[in-house]
Amino acid sequence: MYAEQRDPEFGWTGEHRQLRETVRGLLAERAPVSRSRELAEVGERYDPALYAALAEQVGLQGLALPERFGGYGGTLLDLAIVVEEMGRVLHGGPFFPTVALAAPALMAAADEAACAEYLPRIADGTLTAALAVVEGSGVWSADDVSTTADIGGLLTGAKFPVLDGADADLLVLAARGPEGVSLYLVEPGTPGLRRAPMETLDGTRRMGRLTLDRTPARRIGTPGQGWAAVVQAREVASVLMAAEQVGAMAACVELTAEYAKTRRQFGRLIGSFQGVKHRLADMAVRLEMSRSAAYWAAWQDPGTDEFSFGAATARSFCSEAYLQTAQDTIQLHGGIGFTWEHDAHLYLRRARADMALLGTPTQVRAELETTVLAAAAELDSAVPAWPAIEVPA
Amino acid sequence: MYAEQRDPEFGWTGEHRQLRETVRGLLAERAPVSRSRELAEVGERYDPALYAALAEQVGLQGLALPERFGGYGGTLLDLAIVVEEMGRVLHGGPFFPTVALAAPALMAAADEAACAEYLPRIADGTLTAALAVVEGSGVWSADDVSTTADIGGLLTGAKFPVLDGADADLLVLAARGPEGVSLYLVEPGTPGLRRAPMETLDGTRRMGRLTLDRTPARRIGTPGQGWAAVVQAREVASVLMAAEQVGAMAACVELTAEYAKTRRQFGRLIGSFQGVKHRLADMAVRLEMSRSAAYWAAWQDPGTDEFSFGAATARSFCSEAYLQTAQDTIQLHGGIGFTWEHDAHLYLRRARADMALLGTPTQVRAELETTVLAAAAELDSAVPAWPAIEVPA
Amino acid sequence: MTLAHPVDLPAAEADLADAVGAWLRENLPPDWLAAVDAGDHAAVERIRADPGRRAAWFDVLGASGLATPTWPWGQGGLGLTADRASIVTEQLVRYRAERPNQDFVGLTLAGPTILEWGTDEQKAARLPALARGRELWCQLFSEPGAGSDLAALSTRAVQREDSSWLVNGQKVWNSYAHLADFGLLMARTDPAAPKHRGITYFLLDMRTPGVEPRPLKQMTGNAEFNETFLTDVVVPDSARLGPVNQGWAVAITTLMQERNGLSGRPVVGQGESDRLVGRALTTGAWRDPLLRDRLVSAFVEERALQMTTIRGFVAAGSGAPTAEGSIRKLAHATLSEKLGVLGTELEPDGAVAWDAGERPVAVDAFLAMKTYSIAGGTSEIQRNIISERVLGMPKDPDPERHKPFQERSRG
Amino acid sequence: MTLAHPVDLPAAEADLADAVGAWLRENLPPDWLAAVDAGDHAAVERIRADPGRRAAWFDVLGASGLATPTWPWGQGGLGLTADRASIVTEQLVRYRAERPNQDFVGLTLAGPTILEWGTDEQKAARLPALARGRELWCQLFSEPGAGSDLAALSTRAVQREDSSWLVNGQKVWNSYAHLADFGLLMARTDPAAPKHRGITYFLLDMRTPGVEPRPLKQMTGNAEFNETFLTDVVVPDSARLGPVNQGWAVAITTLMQERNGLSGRPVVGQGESDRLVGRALTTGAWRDPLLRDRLVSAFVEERALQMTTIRGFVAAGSGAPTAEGSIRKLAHATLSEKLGVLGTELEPDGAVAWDAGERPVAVDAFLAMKTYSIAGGTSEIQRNIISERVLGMPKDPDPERHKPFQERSRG
Repeated sequence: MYAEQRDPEFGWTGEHRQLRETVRGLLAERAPVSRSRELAEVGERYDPALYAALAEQVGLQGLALPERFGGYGGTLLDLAIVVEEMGRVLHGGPFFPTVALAAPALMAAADEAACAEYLPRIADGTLTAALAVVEGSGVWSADDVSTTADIGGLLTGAKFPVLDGADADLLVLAARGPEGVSLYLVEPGTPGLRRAPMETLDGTRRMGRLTLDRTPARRIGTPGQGWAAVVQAREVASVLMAAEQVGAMAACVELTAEYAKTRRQFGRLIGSFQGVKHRLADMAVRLEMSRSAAYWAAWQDPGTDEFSFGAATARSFCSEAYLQTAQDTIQLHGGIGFTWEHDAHLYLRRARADMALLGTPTQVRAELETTVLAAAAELDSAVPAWPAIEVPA
Repeated sequence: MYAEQRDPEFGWTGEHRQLRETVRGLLAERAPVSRSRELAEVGERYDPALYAALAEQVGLQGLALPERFGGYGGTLLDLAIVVEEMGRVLHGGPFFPTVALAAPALMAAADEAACAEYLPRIADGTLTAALAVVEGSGVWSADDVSTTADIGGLLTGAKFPVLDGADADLLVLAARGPEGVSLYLVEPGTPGLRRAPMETLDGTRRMGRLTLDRTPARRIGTPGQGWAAVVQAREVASVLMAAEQVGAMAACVELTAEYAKTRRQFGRLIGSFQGVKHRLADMAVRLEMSRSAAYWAAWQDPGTDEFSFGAATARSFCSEAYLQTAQDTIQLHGGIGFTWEHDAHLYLRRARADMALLGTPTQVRAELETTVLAAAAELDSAVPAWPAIEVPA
Repeated sequence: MTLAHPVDLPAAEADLADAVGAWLRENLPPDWLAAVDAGDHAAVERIRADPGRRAAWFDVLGASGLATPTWPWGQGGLGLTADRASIVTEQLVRYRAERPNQDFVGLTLAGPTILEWGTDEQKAARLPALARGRELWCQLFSEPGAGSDLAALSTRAVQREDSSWLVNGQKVWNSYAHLADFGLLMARTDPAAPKHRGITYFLLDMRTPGVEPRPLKQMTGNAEFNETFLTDVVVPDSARLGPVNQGWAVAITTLMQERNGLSGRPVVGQGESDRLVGRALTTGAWRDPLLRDRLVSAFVEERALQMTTIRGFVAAGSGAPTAEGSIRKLAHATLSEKLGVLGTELEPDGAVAWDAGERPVAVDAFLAMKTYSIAGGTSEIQRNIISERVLGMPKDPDPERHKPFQERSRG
Repeated sequence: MTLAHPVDLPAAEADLADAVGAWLRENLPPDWLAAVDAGDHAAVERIRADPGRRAAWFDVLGASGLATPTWPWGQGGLGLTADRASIVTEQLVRYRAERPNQDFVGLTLAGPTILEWGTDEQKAARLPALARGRELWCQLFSEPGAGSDLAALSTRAVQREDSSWLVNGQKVWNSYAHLADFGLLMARTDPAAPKHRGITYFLLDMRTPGVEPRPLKQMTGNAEFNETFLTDVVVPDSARLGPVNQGWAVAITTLMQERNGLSGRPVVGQGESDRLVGRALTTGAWRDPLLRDRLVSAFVEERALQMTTIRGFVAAGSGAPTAEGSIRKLAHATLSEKLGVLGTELEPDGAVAWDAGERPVAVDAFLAMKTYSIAGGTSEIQRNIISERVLGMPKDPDPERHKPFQERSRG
């Protein structure tokens, strides 16, 4: 699906570093966190000029898409670096839903015609898209898909909340047809489609409610195999969201460390109090563990068991780590962290919203049970998990 | 069942204080924690001379038993004070199983003849007893009783682990007879009864395995109503164990605070480091919340819904609080807290063992669900839980 | 119209409750009483929302001493113990006749502090007005540059030749400052003294020129607090409470009230967790065994906290002074954060999106969950207080503790 | 019998592995090789347990350089990078031909420290013996009075006229001290200097008169450690490692090795949580959804820690020095405590009682769960290290940091 990963594992290449710097620089200039806040406060979905620039100047939307579909044939790892940088500044809008959800779904459906028609437009930044799967329960499960497609391909049902669902130029939907769950494409303006924006906890990403009443749709991919495509897209999105969360956590840790190094109370920098130091250290541990989980997953080949496992691990670990980090960020800032003007709450809102977007960590762990059981079944009595520490102090 | 509680709630009387001082003094002299350790290390069940003294000099075994059965008619609150003091020094042996488990079961069975025969001997310290309910699953549930009583009253089955089961002078057993679960009495030496000591994590309290093979037994109380008596006895024991745990936690907090006030590292008393201070503060909070939960329950009248609720609340809260407190005690002592010679591990062992004895906190919370639902059903939109704090800093 | 002198009040709990209840039935406006008897909450709230009617009622109530029952007889109160006062409060709450939350600063903080430190003139001027609900008060302690280190405040008050004071500085986290008549103000009067020793306490008339409260928006999106700018504010020396440069001691009185400030006898009963359970039943989250265990855990923890509050109340009645207010505050902060997150997890979509106008309550609880771990002294400060005052740990080293304030480092 | 010089070792991973594998097949005793090929673990362990055969094998292995592949060519090693060395180690482990755990101090701590600080004589005397497994080493750093404040040690070494040193003091937490041939010793040589500046580092011959290790029983009931009493121990000056009074700098080398001390290339795979899952299936605890979620959580956390270890390994190979060993240690300590408790909860009766001889493994894991949060530097110390070195927080104030050691308060 995506290009193969580069060796060595966890070994950054010059290209990786270059990509990170380019993206960071561009965002710092045109989309710092203050800009994300500004868009959210005035209720703007995104900055269209920047979105175009991301595509035209750096080619980010098509970075990991195959060259035959107008992309640059980069890896998921490249894309992870990009969204990590976006996470630092809480970049929102259509990038993530388009590039991390809808595009992977289109690719996974493996419908050449649809890919050829839409992916180049995604790559050049002229088309935004959304993936509509859940129907109010928040659970990603084929059983929970009750939107139906009749024999004529007309869809009836409701999808919510859908990331960017009320605004995207293209909707990729999972619906249950005669052959089982398939993916369908619907463009805005199609009869029987109603789209209503929802109010959101995290103002940087819009969500919408879709209502479909005998809405004509185009089925893509193998009939009845849509859920497998959803599963693949969700894995890709999970890895990318984990990377995005790593960026957000890193920003939180830096923000807090900086504050602790400048704020003085009781005659000392607050960073010299262990009450602050130790909580910060725990934040750093959570960040580093998250980084490992997210990038280990990004280094696996999509479609392999390792990738699925990495995606689930990263999703479970990073989303809980991020929420705790955002809470700690507010705590260590004290009163100022509790104000509207401080960015801490923007990170908190994003953390909570993330947790609900791709299935909760609890759901993800329930899904992991099979893998865990398989691992336990292969137990042998070899290697201990940690080299024995011989001399305590 | 027990005498009515005294007013005012949470208001200690002079008598209460006097009782506490007497018990504390006696234990400090004859059974400090070093003595509990000594008995455990050599594998002694208890100090018979002290057990006799507790009965003869202070009347503790009969403190809360009715006067007509040789007791002093005290309250459960009095008894809670006694076991709290015992908890401080990890007093073990037959006191708790006899006074907090077997005696309440005998009283709850309300069998006049059995009470008249055995309770006076419990009160005067000449008889120890054990209550045998669980059968390996650790779950306190009538459904889990599979020891059977045939029509002739012969018992067959196995009970383990039973606190003091291998050594007590009298066994009170729950078994399933033709009418349902009833309580039965068996004395050691009865044919078909085998008792084997088990090895234990907490060396201060013995546990045993009972095997019954067509063992003659005396049924007490109303046939088929034995489980209700078990439930009552378990509630009493839960409240008393919570009080005992409060004593143990208080000892842990004092031990740790004392160490932090005398141990010096990096040029400072370690108690001046927030890493230590803040963990200690959390320990204090857990202790005070536990104290409230244990004594609120002890202040309710046994047999009421409030008592049942208080018992479950105290059991769930105090046993988790105690385990965490014991872990923190070791942590704050560093290397020394990790040695055999230091008492910290004795408190940790007791904490873990307690958690398994009367049903796990998780089981207790599952049992509480009905009560919680009933409370939620009575919701009105009145009083907030906490007065609004108007001015933050 | 007034109740009997406290020595004549019935001694038994039930009798005292009856006496207060009877007095309320006699004195409450008939439509108010009828609405209460009919259980018509909406009607009561409508009456209470009418400023004129409310003022009239609080005047009657205040004159009786029942609004401030622990205050001394002759100074607007009935001289009751906390325990007996709580019986009065229960009756007031029962008839929805009690003073509103916004009077917390006036009744719980300002009154007792003035009682302890005020001159006869100050007591005579302020206490009856407070008891009758004629004045709204706010607190002007916190400053952006001081934060948890309250005594590090830098608002300056300079005494002038005519003995009045010229005050300049900025305060923060002042609730109701934009509406208040008076403010409890701490200002630095001797920058050459160490930080605790150069502070003076004032009762500031909020209408004085130069006092400018501005709303401060919190992360919840609400603005319950203000920043208050003080620019060349002239304060007469008669507004000074307590001796010059001993304002920190006066503030301690206020802060102790704040931490122990319980209104009414606490009970074990409905709390936030009950509401969450109710919501979980509605959304179906109750069917999830993991959420169920967390809900029951929270329920147990909240009840244990309530039980602790009762113990604190009884202990306070018996005069034992403790840092136990900090224990409860810390426990409450922890619980509040737990409940704030848990509440969102009971919503099928995590309360992260909702149709216009259908914002779930879980959203507000989530965004407000950090309030108690920061407001009124952070959890870190509470842990220090508990460790130092309950467990006797040494104080944190403050290298500048004895330095003249003006020489301290800022940041 | 020896491998080619490292420049001739194959560059590709697979080729290097093949070369080492081939060498092992050629040199391992035939019955050992046969047992490995047959997967007969018990037979391999029997051979490895025979002191004579073990010694003979380690001599062969050591001579080849494969036991210490990162050490320089000519000093007992092959001069390999950490990454390539891990390929060697993997092959050794595969044939159960690697040095045992008890050589950790010798191979991982003593060797690299001697390489960095030793004289030519010291290197020549110790390194080959270490490489060939002829010496068992222990560490003598910790003291009861110093604890986490390692540099506060008070064991004294006084230089005598003949330049030898007279050492008196007490050490603690010394594993294998009762069996060891040599010990890494820090002692105070200038009590008038601040604590970090008056320490000297020695390679102590453990057979010297006056060195008395005594077993120290832990809460688990085992005695894996010793207290070591040093009474008038005479140490020749030739045993001094590094300059007089600069022992703390030498110790830093040792401590950095300890924290980064990974043996072999880490992988993502089986861990403790897998074992717990297996046990949960046996006891039926897996059926409990709450325990299941905690097990999967622990599984996820352990895998994330393994992934972090790999990252650390790669970063260390690229030469980036970090306090990231502390991050892993802290995470591991937290996980270990979690797993210790969880393990007992999988047993139907909480692993609190068992029939004679049937002690569940959960008991040992429970009692050992605090090991990693205390041993090798407490979690509090790790948090300080992380906060100061990774995040740049200021150091804790040490009021006595620059005081002469002898004037410091004790306790």
